[in-house]
Amino acid sequence: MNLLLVLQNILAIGVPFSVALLLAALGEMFNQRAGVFNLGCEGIMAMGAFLGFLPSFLLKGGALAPWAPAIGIACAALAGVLLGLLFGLVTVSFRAPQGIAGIGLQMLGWGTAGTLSRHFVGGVTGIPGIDAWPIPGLSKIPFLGPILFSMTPFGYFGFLMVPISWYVLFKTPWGLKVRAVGTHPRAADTMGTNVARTRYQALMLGGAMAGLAGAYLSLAQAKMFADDIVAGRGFIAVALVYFGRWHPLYILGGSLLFSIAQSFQLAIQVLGIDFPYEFAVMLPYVLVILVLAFAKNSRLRGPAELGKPYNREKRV
Amino acid sequence: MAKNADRITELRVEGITKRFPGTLACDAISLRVGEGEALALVGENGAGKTTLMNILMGLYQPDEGKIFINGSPVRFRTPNDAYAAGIGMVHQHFMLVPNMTVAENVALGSAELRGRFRLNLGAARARIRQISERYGLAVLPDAYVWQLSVGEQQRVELVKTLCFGAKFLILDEPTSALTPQETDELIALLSRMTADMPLIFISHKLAEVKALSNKVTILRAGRVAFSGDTADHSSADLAALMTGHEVKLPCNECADGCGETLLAVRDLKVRSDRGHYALDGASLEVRAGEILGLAGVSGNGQRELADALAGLRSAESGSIALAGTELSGLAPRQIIGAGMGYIPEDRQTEGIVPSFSVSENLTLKDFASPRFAAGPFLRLKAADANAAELKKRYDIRCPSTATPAGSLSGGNIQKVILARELARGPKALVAVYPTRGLDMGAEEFIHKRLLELRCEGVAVLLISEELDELMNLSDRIAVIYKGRILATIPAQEATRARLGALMAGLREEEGATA
Amino acid sequence: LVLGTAVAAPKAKVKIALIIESTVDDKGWGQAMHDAIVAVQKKYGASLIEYGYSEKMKPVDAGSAARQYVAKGYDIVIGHGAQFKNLILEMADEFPKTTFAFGTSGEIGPKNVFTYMPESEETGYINGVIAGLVTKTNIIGVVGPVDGGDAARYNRGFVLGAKASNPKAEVKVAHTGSFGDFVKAAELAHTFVKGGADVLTGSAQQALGALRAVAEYKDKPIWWLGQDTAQLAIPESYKVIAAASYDYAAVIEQLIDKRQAGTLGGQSLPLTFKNGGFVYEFNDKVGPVLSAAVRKAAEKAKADITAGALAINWKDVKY
Amino acid sequence: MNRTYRTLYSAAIILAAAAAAVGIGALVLMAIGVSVPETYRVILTEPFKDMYGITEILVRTVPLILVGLGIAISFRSGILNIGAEGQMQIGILAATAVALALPNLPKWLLLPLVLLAGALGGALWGSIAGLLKARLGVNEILSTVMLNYIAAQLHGFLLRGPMIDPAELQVGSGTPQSMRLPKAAWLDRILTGYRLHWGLAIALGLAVIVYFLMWRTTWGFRMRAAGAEAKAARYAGIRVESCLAAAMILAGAFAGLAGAIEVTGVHRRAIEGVSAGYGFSGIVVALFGGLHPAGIVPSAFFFGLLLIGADMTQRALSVPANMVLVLQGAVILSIVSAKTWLNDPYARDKAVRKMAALFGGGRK
Ligand SMILES: Nc1ncnc2c1ncn2[C@@H]1O[C@H](COP(=O)(O)OP(=O)(O)OP(=O)(O)O)[C@@H](O)[C@H]1O
Ligand SMILES: Nc1ncnc2c1ncn2[C@@H]1O[C@H](COP(=O)(O)OP(=O)(O)OP(=O)(O)O)[C@@H](O)[C@H]1O
Ligand SMILES: [Mg+2]
Ligand SMILES: [Mg+2]
Repeated sequence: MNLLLVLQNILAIGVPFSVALLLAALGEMFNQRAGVFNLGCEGIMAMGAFLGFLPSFLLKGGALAPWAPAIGIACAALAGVLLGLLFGLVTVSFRAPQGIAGIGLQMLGWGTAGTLSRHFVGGVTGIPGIDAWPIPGLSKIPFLGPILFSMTPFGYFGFLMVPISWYVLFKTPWGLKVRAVGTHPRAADTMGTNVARTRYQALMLGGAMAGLAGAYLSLAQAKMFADDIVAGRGFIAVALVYFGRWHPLYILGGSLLFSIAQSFQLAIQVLGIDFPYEFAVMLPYVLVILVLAFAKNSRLRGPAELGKPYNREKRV
Repeated sequence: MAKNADRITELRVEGITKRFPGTLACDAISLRVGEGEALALVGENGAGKTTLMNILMGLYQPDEGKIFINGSPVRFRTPNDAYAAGIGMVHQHFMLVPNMTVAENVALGSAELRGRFRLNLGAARARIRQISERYGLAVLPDAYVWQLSVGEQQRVELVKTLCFGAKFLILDEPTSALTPQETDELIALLSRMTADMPLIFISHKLAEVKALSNKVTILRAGRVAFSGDTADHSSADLAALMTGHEVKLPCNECADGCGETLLAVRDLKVRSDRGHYALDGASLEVRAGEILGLAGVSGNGQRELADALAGLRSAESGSIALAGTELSGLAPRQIIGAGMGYIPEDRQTEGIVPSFSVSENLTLKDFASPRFAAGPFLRLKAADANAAELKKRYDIRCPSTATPAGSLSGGNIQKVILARELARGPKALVAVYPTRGLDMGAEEFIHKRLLELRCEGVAVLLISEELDELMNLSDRIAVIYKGRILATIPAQEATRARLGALMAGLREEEGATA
Repeated sequence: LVLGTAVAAPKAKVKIALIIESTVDDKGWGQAMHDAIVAVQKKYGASLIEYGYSEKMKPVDAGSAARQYVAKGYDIVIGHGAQFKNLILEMADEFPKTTFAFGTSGEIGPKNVFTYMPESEETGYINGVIAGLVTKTNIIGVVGPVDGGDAARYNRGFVLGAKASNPKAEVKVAHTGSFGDFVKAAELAHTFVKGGADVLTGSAQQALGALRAVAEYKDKPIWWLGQDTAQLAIPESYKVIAAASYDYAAVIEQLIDKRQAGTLGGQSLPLTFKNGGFVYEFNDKVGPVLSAAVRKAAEKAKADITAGALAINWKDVKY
Repeated sequence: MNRTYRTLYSAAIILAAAAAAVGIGALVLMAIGVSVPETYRVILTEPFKDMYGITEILVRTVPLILVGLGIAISFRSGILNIGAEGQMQIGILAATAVALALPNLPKWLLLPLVLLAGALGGALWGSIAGLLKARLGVNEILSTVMLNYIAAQLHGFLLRGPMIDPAELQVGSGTPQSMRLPKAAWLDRILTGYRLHWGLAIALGLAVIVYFLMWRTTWGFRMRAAGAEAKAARYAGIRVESCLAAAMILAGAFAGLAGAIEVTGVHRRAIEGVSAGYGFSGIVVALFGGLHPAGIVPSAFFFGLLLIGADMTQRALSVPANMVLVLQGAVILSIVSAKTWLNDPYARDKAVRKMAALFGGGRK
């Protein structure tokens, strides 16, 4: 087969696949930029995936069916916001240690999604989901068209979130506050920024994005829901934030690297290259570690106060 | 609220009480600052000065007491409220976000200066320029804070506060990190500003208090111990009032008992974090029984020299020798073993492990020595006995030697470090800004110890910006400028003017003609 | 002939417990067994068959659950998965009065342990025959979970069937490395299609993800062969030419019957077409792709297998 | 007086936390129509009804203690280990390989060797993340998350391929599991008829040893200093990077040992799913236990109870299996919040003063 075509296929599958990771990682980036380490991303994604799916399931065949994906997306984002709020309550207001609270949130989200789906849905069921929406004209561009311009609207949205996140983080007053609150919350506080409020806002935004990432999985990628649909992608998203050094562009790079490596390993399996498939499956994970190990140490550093609760009364 | 008034003519606090777990930080404090006044607030470390000011800034909520502005009561729930009322504060620790530019820092604090939806730094830059011209405070709006020297950051703090439109200024130890010239300039500037706005000024240096303030209030253990006009009292009086006893900072008076060279640094080249040569061929020698003062504006390579001496920064070329042993290239452990003592710049994070007990911190460098360990096992009893003894000998004030060292006051933390370093019987000691931010009692104590060390024949390298400290204690003073030692002069020949000129980079010949 | 023989209704109440690692509604491995027990329960009534199940059982949890069932007087405890083998053998030793069963396994266990073994290469073979005939590109894709258990047998049978009906066909097998990662299975299916495959198959829960992916090629001649007849009842079924299923009902009835007759175990019960352990269904809704010729070839394969006329040497297949 | 108020404050918080934990779970339980009080009754009392329940709790407690101890060492030394799951799997492989390779050794030799192999396997896996961090500055959260996936595939590969039980191939079921370990490699059960094994003694013994190691030896001093304030430790001549690597290696060893003990004590062969999420629960147990052995042991027991109790609800009340996660999550979120409140002197003093102002008395 034509090598270029193989490459095109790998990319055409890998690129849309990265969206879920990208959305979740960008959301986590906002959390961490504001100083909150949210290991519960996975749980929020599970809830997002479930609630994104549920309206399509319930409204199947009904008059409202065409609107179901949109309703699902809204529900997923809303659930993300609420779980973000809950996490804020625990880690910002109550100042609980974030790592352990994140694991709690992950269990809560995953468990709730699984329990509710058992009750309201039953077994694994497909839904119409969101179809690809090739952009007229652009999708016909050779090579690039099928890769970049033949995704679902949800996919375009995911990639659009990269420049938007960049703009929000670096070019808006709110982004300024977020960065300040994650690096030197006391300074931000003395300058009149409400640290808790800003962290809550970042958590709600991050939660919404993780919820959307989950909805992307159930609505655009799998078009179904099962309780283990997220399958660890939330943790990978958290790792990608470190890989991407808290910068939207590098996070995009990390998500693409991971997803393309993923579709590459599937492609070599499909091509029938003879070696144990387990090693193919490992490839993306190994690659991400290697790239980070040998990438030159960049000046971009993590938020200094990442993971530390802020207490105005406490001495610096 | 007093927001509408365009001047603050009077700020008054009444009966402010603030408790922290285990401490009564402010105990029914009342004071008043009127128009045209500069109130100096002095007191030992931990007297409650910062706490009181943070209450005025809305950062802490008082347990009891009231604040009045222009006669009407106000209540500050957040710093925003205090800003809105026109109070601005330069904090004891920099309140600047290091990975942002000056303009971004200013924009962070003021809604008008940043735009609503799009970050617009134009207004912030303009305001910064305006303020820095008006008060003659040179500040580059687009420099990143982490790139600035401590003195520059201090300036930025002040500019930032003024940019927010303060009508009443609080300055919490603004001079503790400044060079003498910078201090003088700041004091002059503040004196001029008292005409525009009243201010509260906190300092441990009575000379500054005398120079700037017209009123002085002394706090002791959270209570007002004294209030009066500055002009009526001498520095010595104030010092006595503050500490409860007469303070006399010791001087290096005994005769030159220097032996041979113990610590020798030759042609040292070291890179900074940013990659350029922070030390560019520096050489100096410290003899046994000598205190060599190293003067210089901070950011001229002191940090890197200190790091290189501790073995934490590798030298690109050149040598460091201690009593004949070559130290460059050795690991910190080996350097410590060779007899190097060290008092680091940042006592909170470099000098102690804050969550460790006082006792543990006192053995931080020797926990594995036979004295404190039997094979792989710690001898906790020995460590505690050692701690009890050092606590007594060095007058470390802590509830018990099991308390976490991080909860001690700055002066006492410094005593812990000093006790640890001196008790090890070092051949040479590097002391980096050892009295920065300490009250007079602690300063006196530390000076005495350094002089004792000198008499015992230790080579002491004292890195400081305090000219008085340097001139009082040193045998010789070296001046560092842009990574090189510009000159080394005997302390008797040093004057403030001469040192100041050298620190500004003027070579001796030029200095003479200038 | 082990299954498929006449069984008697239970005379007294029988308590059956099921332990599975997935869930009872996973549209795959777990559900097949669950549905069978429920069917038997329906047949005899809840007064005669009491049924309890534990889902999401990791090996260590399964140990707890099984002991609890025994303590509550359950007669038959089924560990549905060979990973429960250890546990079952150990418990069988401790509780000789209880009947235990686990599968997939062809071993003959101790005297109170039954094993069961779906010889799924048979269903794979028939699906493979159809795939070989239907493919136009001569590229066929198998979306495997991991290369083990009944999935490994199914895949190999499938390869043999496809080769038998179309020697030119190339069967490519790839694995997601996970039983439940639907998203990755979908991605793998897309990779197959982009790589030219026009007939796909797959097993375990994750296969549903691959089927969903196939269903996205609405108007393209891309087809699916199912390893679970439940796939014929979902909207995506318009892509499913035919599907096979395990029918454990016979196994369950045998367990009850034998226990009643005093045999607590010591036998292995294979599932084959011959003994009615499999069902196979064609899907007429797919239209002309399921031509009479294709259907005939599949029926013939099935008949041959049932009659024992066709040996499937699945162990020899390498991919 | 103040004493009373303080007790009151603590009691109020504990009650609020319990209410919150129960409340969150109750919301989900009500949504699926299960009796809330019954569910909680089953979780908290049912496991204690008989020896079976208690021993099963202890069976879970063993790996939780071991993983938790390792995590505590790593966190105390300043490095976050999210990779216990993977380290455990490698430990399982190593232990199994040694046991199967040397079946004829006597028990007194083989069993220690097998456990040691497990620890070494885990240590090896931990050392990857440790060295990547110490040498190349690779963030350990990233590397341990990725290494978990890699270990899972490696585990699967070996159990499906080189290490598979030949019987599986013969009978054609092909289930990924190793051969049964020789009896000489078994950790004995403490009581016949119950699965509780002597791993419990090992875990408790190691808890004591870890306490001594971390708080009574120079090595532990060094590690804790590096973890508590790396800068000060560097100035004091401690090689912080080596400490980080050592901490990760040791944490890996504990996880690996946990795996080996699960295999030799409970399953007696390597199967998929032995690690059973202990890697993550271990983090919770360690943090919950205040990163101190004296806290980890009871905290492991509590989580063992939660696992067993919640699992029992599935059978007793037909609560879906995923509900276990909901309950665990709710308990974790509530208790960590409560713990911070209880340990926050600022909040406590404020509350005590408020109460004193309201009800009179107590001034100091
Ligand atoms: N330097 C200042 N001087 C006077 N008033 C100020 C200053 N900075 C902020 N304010 C006032 O304080 C109030 C809130 O300020 P700001 O806009 O920073 O808060 P916010 O953006 O609404 O929320 P957040 O608390 O999250 O920062 C406004 O009324 C604003 O005008
Ligand atoms: N946030 C806090 N939490 C607990 N105790 C505190 C806190 N801030 C200050 N204290 C304690 O309150 C007392 C007053 O501290 P404060 O910082 O106000 O002193 P200060 O006069 O500013 O001292 P310095 O000259 O060292 O700056 C000290 O005993 C200090 O330990
Ligand atoms: Mg604000
Ligand atoms: Mg102060």
